[in-house]
Amino acid sequence: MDIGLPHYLAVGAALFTIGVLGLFVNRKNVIILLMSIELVLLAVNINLVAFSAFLHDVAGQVFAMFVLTVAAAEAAVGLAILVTYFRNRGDIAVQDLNLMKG
Amino acid sequence: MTDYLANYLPILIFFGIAAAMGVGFILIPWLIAPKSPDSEKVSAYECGFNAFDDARMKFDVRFYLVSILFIIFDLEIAFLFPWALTLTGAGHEQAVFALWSGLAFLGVLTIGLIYEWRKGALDWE
Amino acid sequence: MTLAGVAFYLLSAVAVLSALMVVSLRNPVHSVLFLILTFFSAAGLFVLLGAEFLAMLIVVVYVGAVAVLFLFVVMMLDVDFVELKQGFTRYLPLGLVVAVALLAQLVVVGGAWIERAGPDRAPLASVPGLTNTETLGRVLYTDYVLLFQLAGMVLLIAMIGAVVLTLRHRPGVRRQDVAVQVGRSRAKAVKLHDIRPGQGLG
Amino acid sequence: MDIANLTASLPWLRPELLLTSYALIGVLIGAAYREKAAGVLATLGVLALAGAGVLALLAIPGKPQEVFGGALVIDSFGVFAKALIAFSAAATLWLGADTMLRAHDRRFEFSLIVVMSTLGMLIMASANDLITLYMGLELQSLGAYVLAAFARDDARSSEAGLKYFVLGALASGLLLYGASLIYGFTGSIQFGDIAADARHGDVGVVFGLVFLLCGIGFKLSAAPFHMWTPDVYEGAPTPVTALFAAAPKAAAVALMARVLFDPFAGLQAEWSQVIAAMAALSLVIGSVAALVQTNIKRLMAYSSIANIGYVLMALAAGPQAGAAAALVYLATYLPATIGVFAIILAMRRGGHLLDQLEDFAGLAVRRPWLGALLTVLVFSLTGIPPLAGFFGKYYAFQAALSAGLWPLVVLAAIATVVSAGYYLRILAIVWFQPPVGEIERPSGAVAITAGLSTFLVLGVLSIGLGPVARWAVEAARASFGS
Repeated sequence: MDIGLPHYLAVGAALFTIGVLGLFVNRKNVIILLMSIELVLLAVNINLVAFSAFLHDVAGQVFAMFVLTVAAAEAAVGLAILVTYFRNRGDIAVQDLNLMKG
Repeated sequence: MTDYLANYLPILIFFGIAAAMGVGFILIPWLIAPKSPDSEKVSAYECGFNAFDDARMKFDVRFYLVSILFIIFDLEIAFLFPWALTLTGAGHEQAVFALWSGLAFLGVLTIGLIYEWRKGALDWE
Repeated sequence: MTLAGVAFYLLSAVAVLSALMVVSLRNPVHSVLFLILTFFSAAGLFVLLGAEFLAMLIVVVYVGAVAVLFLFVVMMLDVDFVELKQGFTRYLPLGLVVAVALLAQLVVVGGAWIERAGPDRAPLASVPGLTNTETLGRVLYTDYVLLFQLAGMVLLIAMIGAVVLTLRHRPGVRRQDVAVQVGRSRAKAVKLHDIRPGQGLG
Repeated sequence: MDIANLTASLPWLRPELLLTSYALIGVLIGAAYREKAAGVLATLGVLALAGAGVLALLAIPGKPQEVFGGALVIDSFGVFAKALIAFSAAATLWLGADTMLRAHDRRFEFSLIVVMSTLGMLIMASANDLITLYMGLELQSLGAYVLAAFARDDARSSEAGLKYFVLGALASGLLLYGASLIYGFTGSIQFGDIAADARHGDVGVVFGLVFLLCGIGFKLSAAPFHMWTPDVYEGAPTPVTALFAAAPKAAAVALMARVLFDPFAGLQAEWSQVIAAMAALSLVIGSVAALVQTNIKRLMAYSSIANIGYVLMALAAGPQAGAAAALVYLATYLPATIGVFAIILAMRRGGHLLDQLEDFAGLAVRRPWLGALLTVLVFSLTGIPPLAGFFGKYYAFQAALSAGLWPLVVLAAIATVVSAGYYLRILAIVWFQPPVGEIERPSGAVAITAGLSTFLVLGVLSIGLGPVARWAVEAARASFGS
């Protein structure tokens, strides 16, 4: 049975779910949160390229290329914020993000 | 389609052999070598006394800023590969327009580079 | 089962398993390494789909830069691994139920695509006769020129933001200003004193 | 794609080109003069933003113009939204930069990032395909993440930045996943083609739409996705909070309206329930949670959530009535919020800003006309009849009634009454509590902005609102008049 689009979509869905799961379940370490976000974006890229290949249309790949670019820039800014947060707080455990409550 | 994948076969074989050797070199001693671990042998050796703190050495934020700028300029380069191909390929008018839009993109990022340089982000201190 | 089929199942299995490892491991450094493995297997999937340029892009940009940045941050932030992951199990059962439900729905949605599309031709990501990169290049700089310049602006704002947030100049560090050094004129650099013998500079 | 189309579409983008050239030249000026450039760049930034608003208003097309091969569409709805965004960004940048300079924070990047973020908002307001939508959103969000963490030595600001970043990145991930499904099932990323194709509401498209609405709902800080708003509003420096409360909301509303009425007008049955639910949740949480707040910035955060609830109620009413009502509501909400934040920025003692509610005690005694301005602005936010806020709510209610959303309208009325509670509590503190300490003289920028926004809220009553409402209705009909 040759590989059809649903197979790729299933892989994309699996990575997406793992990424979202990682975000909600992981309470300890902010870096794991950032990595889960990268997983979500990777799932989006797989979806886009799979659709682009099976629709024989290059727009999906252009979209995936821009998603990749912006996501990498976003990761850079996110880690810059993490460094400033670490410099002010001493560690990066998530449940300490409770300066502001209510 | 299959001939397109054919020229990726060598890479697949290369990865296969690399993985096989990697796993092999770990597996074989684990299987064959004699094992009699005791606490002394297993602990990290630091010239006679035991380790004070984590083996990992914390290093300065400057490395971090360099790696961020690397990402951003890495992305800039990523856009240049397809750009190079368009300059010769398509119709003349398309190629000229592609040339100027690529140069505009490079101009924006050169302004960013000038900003970095003047701000001192590239200095090592 | 063609070779491509085997490769697909192998790569997707590695991708999903290493993604699971990324999320569930205690040690962030191991998580980053498994993230790199996920990116590599995703790049393999892209090659299978015919999108060679994007596969190389993922390897160069994500593995080469983003994962390295994660490693830098993990190294630099001196994360002590002992007390991590306590709060993991409390949310796990609820999280798992939500995840499995979401996954099931998404796979069903994926399946729904088949009936609509009709004959399922082999995936072809580029115009016949052109390489994938050239197809992208032909479209990227002319049809999507607005987005291309917006990507430039996004990179510029990311650069400025990163510098504004992290750049600190330690006081008391003497910096070299090349322009000043090169721009020195003889008048400023050389001072002539005519001293009578035995008088000293004074 | 013929090159003539691309070059011909440049003149339509004068506002965006003005902001881009300001940003690029500004970076060079900043690089050359470093700290000394802060003042110049701030004033230039405010002028550039105001200029962009004027340029947008000058070029109102008859019928919608697709530009850059369908990446952007220039229609009267987009122009109205761009004007709102540009002018509110100009006002908040003037306030923010003035406060920063008075606090001797001479980082010139502040105005640059604000202008680039506004450029992203302008793109959002006129996006016509999924990629442009994402790029505009990300350009705006990146600027917002950096601004939220701008006070890098203050732990609360970096915590606000981090929270905003993580939740923002997740929202972008959801939005993208939805966009990929929509692209896959309709075969195109152009809103026009999606509209043509999505008529029969394929399951994949509906899934994609739901994910897309989650992502945009986050940017709107609509109810189920509002958790970040109070913490980020409180943690971020007050001038940045003023920025967050105004222009990004207008851009997110314009984006939500365009996504709902352009590509997915055919699926109104599917999304009107989702939007109505978000509106109801936003109204309830926005008004109830604000009652217990002691920090004025958190209170303004919940007030913005409640106001988004009213706008979503209007949007749930469908293309014609909804778009017009949303525009009018924004036109009345933005001046009021900017005015209130101007007065919050005027509350200074010993050189640093005050953000506790008690600090407002006896403001009417210490600074009488500041207290008077605040009273008029808060009355307008509450929706007291003679002021503009009432008309905004009136049009929103009318739109929802015309669409037959009875339960939502009743809930909105109750929410208005509840919100009157915490708005009037502010006034009670200002007028009746004995003053606690000295309040410094407000700076020129703050005084003028507060005065101008009060005039707008008052002036709009007599002459303004008639033509503004009529123009909004025309704008909506011209853009989504299918």
